[in-house]
Amino acid sequence: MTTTVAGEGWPRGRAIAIAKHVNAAMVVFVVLYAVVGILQPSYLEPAGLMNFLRRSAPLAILASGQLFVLAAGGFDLSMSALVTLTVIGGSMLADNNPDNTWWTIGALYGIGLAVGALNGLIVSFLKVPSIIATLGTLLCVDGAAMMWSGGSPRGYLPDNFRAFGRLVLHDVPVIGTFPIAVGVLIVFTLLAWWGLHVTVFGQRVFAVGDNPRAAELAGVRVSATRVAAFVISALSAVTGGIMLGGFGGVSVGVGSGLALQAIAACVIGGVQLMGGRGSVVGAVAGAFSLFALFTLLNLVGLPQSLRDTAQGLILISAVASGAWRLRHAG
Amino acid sequence: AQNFDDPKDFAYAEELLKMKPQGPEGKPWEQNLGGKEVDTSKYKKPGPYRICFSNAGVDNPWRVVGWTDMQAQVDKDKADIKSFSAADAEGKDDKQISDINSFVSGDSCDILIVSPNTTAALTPAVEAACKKLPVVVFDRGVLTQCPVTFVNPIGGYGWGIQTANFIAEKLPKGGKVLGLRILPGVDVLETRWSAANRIFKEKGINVVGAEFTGGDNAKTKSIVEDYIRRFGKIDAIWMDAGATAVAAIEAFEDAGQPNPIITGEDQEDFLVKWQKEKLTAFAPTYPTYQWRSAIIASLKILKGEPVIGPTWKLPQPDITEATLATYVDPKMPPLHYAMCGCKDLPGYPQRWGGKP
Amino acid sequence: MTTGALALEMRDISKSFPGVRALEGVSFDCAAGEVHAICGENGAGKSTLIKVLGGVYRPDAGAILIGGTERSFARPADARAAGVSIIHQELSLLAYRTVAENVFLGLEPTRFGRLDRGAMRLGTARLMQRLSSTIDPDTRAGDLSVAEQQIVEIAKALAFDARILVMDEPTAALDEVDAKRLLALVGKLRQQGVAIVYISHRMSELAAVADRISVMKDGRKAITAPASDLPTDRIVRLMVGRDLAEFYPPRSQAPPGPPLLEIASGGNGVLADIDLTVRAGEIVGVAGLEGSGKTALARAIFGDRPFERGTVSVAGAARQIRSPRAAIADGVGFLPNDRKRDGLALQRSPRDNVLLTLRAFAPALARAAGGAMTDSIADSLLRRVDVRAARLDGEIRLLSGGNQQKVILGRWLARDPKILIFCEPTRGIDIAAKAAIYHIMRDLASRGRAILLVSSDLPEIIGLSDRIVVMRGGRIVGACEGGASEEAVMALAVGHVGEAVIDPVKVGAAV
Amino acid sequence: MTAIVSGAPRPRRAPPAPLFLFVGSLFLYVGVAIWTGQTSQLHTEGWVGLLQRMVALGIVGVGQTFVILCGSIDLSVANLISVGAVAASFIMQGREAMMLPAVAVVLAISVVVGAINGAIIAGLRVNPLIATLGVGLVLQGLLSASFTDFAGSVPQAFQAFAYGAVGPVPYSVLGLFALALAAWWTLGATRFGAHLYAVGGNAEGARLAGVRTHLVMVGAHVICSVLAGVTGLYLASRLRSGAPWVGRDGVYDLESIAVVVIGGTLLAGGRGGVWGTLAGVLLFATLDAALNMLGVPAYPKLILRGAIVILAVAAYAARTREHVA
Ligand SMILES: Nc1ncnc2c1ncn2[C@@H]1O[C@H](COP(=O)(O)OP(=O)(O)OP(=O)(O)O)[C@@H](O)[C@H]1O
Ligand SMILES: Nc1ncnc2c1ncn2[C@@H]1O[C@H](COP(=O)(O)OP(=O)(O)OP(=O)(O)O)[C@@H](O)[C@H]1O
Ligand SMILES: [Mg+2]
Ligand SMILES: [Mg+2]
Repeated sequence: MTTTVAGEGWPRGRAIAIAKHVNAAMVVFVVLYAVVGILQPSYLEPAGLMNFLRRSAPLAILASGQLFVLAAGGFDLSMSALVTLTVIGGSMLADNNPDNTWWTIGALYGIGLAVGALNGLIVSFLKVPSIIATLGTLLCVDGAAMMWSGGSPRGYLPDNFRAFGRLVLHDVPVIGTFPIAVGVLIVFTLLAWWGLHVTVFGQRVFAVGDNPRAAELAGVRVSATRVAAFVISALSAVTGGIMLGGFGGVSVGVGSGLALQAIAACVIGGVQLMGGRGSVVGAVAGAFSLFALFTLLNLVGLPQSLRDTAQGLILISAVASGAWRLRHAG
Repeated sequence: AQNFDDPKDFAYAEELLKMKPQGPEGKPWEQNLGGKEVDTSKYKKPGPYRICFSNAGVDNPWRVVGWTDMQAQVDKDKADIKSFSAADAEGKDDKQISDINSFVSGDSCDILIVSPNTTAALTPAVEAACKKLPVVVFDRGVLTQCPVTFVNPIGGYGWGIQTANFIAEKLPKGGKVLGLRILPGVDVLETRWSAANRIFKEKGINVVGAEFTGGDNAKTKSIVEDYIRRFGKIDAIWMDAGATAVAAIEAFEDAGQPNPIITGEDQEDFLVKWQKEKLTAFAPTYPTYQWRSAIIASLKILKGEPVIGPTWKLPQPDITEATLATYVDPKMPPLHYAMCGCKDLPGYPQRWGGKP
Repeated sequence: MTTGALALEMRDISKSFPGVRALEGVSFDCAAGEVHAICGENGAGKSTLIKVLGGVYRPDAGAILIGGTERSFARPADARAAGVSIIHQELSLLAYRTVAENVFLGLEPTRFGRLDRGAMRLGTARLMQRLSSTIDPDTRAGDLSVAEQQIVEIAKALAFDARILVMDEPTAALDEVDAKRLLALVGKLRQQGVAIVYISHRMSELAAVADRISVMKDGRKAITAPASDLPTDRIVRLMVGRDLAEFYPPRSQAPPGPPLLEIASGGNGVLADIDLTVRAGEIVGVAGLEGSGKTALARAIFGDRPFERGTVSVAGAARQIRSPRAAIADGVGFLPNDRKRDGLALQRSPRDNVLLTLRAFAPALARAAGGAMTDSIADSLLRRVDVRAARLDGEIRLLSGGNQQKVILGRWLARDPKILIFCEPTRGIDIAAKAAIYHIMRDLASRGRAILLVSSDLPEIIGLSDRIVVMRGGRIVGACEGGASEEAVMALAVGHVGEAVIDPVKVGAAV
Repeated sequence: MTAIVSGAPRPRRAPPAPLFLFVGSLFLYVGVAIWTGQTSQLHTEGWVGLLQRMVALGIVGVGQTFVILCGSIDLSVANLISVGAVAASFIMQGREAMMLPAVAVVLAISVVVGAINGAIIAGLRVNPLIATLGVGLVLQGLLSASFTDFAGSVPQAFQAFAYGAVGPVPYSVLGLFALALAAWWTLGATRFGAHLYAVGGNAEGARLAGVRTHLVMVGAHVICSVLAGVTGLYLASRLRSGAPWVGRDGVYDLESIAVVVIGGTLLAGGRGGVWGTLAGVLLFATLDAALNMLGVPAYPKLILRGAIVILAVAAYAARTREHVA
């Protein structure tokens, strides 16, 4: 049993830490994508890659937002509804008028902020477990979106609004094409990474997820931290919604199932449910892996239904191997 | 389970498509295709009436527009209607069965309208209801003859025939067709595909694939993009429902390809796009005005007037290059169904989300 | 003492965890009717040895013999079936179940497949009698105080007649009275021919009950010898590898400074009429039996369960302390008595844990590893409290109790509060670490901080405090000078006005 | 021991959640019926209708109670219900002779699925949410790959399960309450029950006390899955046939969890019981019926349901001092 005086032996520690940071999901993604590329070489061209990134951007963004709530020990199921609300609300507010786009986006983020805060407050002060609380807000937000629009979207999304999900810049040096969505993805995930891994706030999130009581007795504002985490998750949902609406245009069922997919992506990325562990790199890698998997199954022409099966197996094996690593490698 | 590729039904649909609708001119929701009238005098009662409606759900824009039609029709006839109570089953068979039972036990209905969530599952409940009340069924059917009438348009086979024929005639020799379907297993959708597929086979048309989009725009776009990338060029898109037609077209735009020959549906966003881009397109319809017809039939029954039954086949108009102009209306919301036959109803267009 | 045949024998047991060799070829035995004590530093491997015996861990190597026949335990159930009963170090009761249900967990009597609750209640009542405790079998375990829960754990271990009884620091959470009762019980069980393995960090207890003593160090066994051959100082040397100069640091001669904490007639749900002043430079000990309100007092001052009556002033200024955060902002620090539950983010590193309070008060968007929160600053804090760990960026849950406690202490040094409240600071902590913590406390005091020491460990209170206040029933019932006799303090604590004269001044003078 | 206040932060007393919910729901139902003048809903038929609404969710809910009590959770029930329903009607194909075999097969499948869930959670230490979500996906995928629509049908005789009745009371309702009684007895009066609470309350503690925690976990999941399978059989009988979406469309996964928690069972496990769950189910059934009577449109209904889920849990959760996530 080795014990060294504080300070010594940290380089070795750091080495291991770095080794740990090489995220398993990253490897999985690279492998999957390589196979995709072999089956369909166009995916290896810059344009193909960019297109892949554009498609997986919304899920990656949702995952990196969901990550904050997971790290704080909770769940956010209401994401799905918020995405739908964003698309439908966007179409109602902007109503095909490019001049409305900017304040519409502002308003949508406002709504997201409110919903996120509501989630956080319900969990922190009404002490309703987040899985139930966000299930409740999921129903409420869905209902609200439907009431507002009367059941189906009532306007079009103007083109400058849709640009975030749809516009692709052509003849860009080196990479050739550059979808705006990829830009959004980069900006958002960088922000998320900075917020979770660089700032003091991120450390508080982990501490709260790990042991809220200890955090409280150490002076951390537990409720505030939690609320903030839910707000970030909600804002990511709004961002994802804006991009999905932009990519595909208005529809009602956009959001369905996205929350669970985001959680799945995080878990595949090595995020630990019930708090304390996780990284943005992992969440994003997880999202990419999922999408690469879907693309792959698509290419080999597996029926829709069996894609679910594959996803289920991947999920379980990802977590199982994670748990195993945790037990067998300090 | 039912057979979704039944030659008899296919032939019957072809026959119906050829028929000339009878009934008031310009009011397809009151017309019928070769139906016989049934006597309803035994249901005659003094009005105003209490109408009850068990709705499968309002979980997609088609049902939303139809549901709005129905409510508007109720307003239109409010003189004859004392109360209109509706129960929404949220797409759950189990709940709809309970809903119907409590309508029946609640004796606050003079007549029961049912829009079944699924055919087989609702049959027992409807049979039970028939014993106590006159029942009107529309959209999906039930496996029993007990309802006074079953209101529905020509349906899936007709849709498949209309669309497939259009593509067959427009498609260049050896052209490639991609079929986009929403999800498997839904009777009204399966029959559309089976009929179209039958014709594609007969005419030796090259169907490069049929994919399920789950009615999701993003997914539709991705699938089409992938097919374009894989086959270089897709000449025609066949859809079993138009909700994601625009997304499919956008996939071609984003890929810098010429617009395909496409069959969509009567949603405004598709019609507007069609007009704007001068597409080679065709819009079959599964008219939402059948929701009106259900109310109309109910009132006739309660007044003892004869109605078309036991099945009332409504005409199923389609939208073509020629008739497009009359249906395009940029004032209406993107997912509004132009074949709503609702222009004469109270509250049009605001009630349907349109701008005055 | 009747030493029978070897009831238990463990041969060359080795056990490693990822990155740690917890046990290396440890051999150990215990005879029927013998008390064999084990002591050693935190992390020496005592609990691991016991958990191997109990079937919690499977040994990497080595053999276990029960009553002469070799056994291998796949799970705790097997060990119990073989007559091995263990009181584990960590309390593990079911908060929402009754005492009876807890005591008979895994041994529930049934009649025709139906739980025989009557029998369970009766059996529990009997056990409680045997432990001369008044705990009602039908109360929920969660409603009991820490000490009462410890008693229930003991009852659990006695619920089936084990031939081998292992106690891993059973008295850590007990006050004097209960601890003495337990030791008496151990004596009785030995008479009945039970083989008893007894682990403790309290040297006085070892001397009192042990027939033989084994000392463990760094996963190896240093020695096994009759208790008579092992005077305390020798044990300490074997454990720590050196002599402990002075266990309790000398009291400062300088007169105490200005009052930093003043409470006037404070009270809340549990506390009443609390008048207390703590001055700069002094360590005030709070003594009292379990449930006397010591912790409640600490928590009240720290704003966790605040005073609802009375006034509190910090450094002369009146304060309304409604939350821990407010307390910290006003310059109060607090070491909770339950490290794992209230003190540590167990999956975070020692660095993160030592910086937690700094980060709680830093601007949310500041760099977590910037300004006053760099790794090197964290490391220097950890060094100041002499934390020993393989890795400072590993998970803190893998550190030994002593080192975990030091990390929390370091957390407060970083804030450098005016007032520091220590709750059971050395509960379950080895003698060397204890000494280290005592010296840090005294050092803080001598640098003008005010220190409140809440503890059930009487020798510690007496040895360390400048002044001692004694609590009973949520009130402060008396005060003594530091170094007062145990009798005097106990007399106040239990409230017999008897031979010991309850006159603080006299008592103080008597020493 | 000194007799002063008891130890560390008290766990809250179990609230009389079940009773409160039962009474509240009944008041709601009666009140609305009277207020909307649909007093005929208060005749036997109306009540039976109300109880009938409880059956499907009730059976799953009881199963979900078992897993949540032992600190786990099961998201695969909805998919397993579909599997059960489809398997049953597919095997029967309307033939009475095949009823027993079909039932046997469904129950066998359920047992296997439950065992797999339990094994993945206890053995591989996979978080129950993910484990059961994954298993659910696998099931759904295999099912939808093999069936796209209502498969086969159940014979008249089998429909008795859903439509038969003694006097006015349907077998299914009686069955539900019999099941609840059995579950209540199992949890309260057997060693297995005691160990279930133990594993949920403190798994490591239970293990140290010699409880075979893995077996308990697997047992709980088997029970939950079997009840999901039974729900599938019930739906097949009520719908005359099974389709691969009946479970998912019923949202039985999330709704069963909701009713359990509304019923006062701790999501973390270790405390609660089956009566609370039944009360939660009654609340949901009452809402369905009452909102219909009131003619509340679909979308406001969603909002109301969401709000009620939250408030019902908050009603007694809000008092705790502990942190929840
Ligand atoms: N589950 C575990 N995983 C990894 N390391 C462990 C585990 N349990 C114990 N250790 C390590 O094994 C060593 C021995 O731990 P053990 O708990 O036996 O010490 P101990 O003598 O009981 O200390 P204490 O007096 O604090 O109880 C320590 O270094 C500890 O960090
Ligand atoms: N404001 C309050 N309201 C209600 N209960 C309280 C309050 N403050 C404390 N308590 C509870 O009452 C108990 C009082 O006994 P307490 O534990 O303080 O005695 P103790 O001698 O400190 O016990 P220990 O020896 O474990 O420290 C506390 O454990 C706490 O759980
Ligand atoms: Mg130990
Ligand atoms: Mg205490």
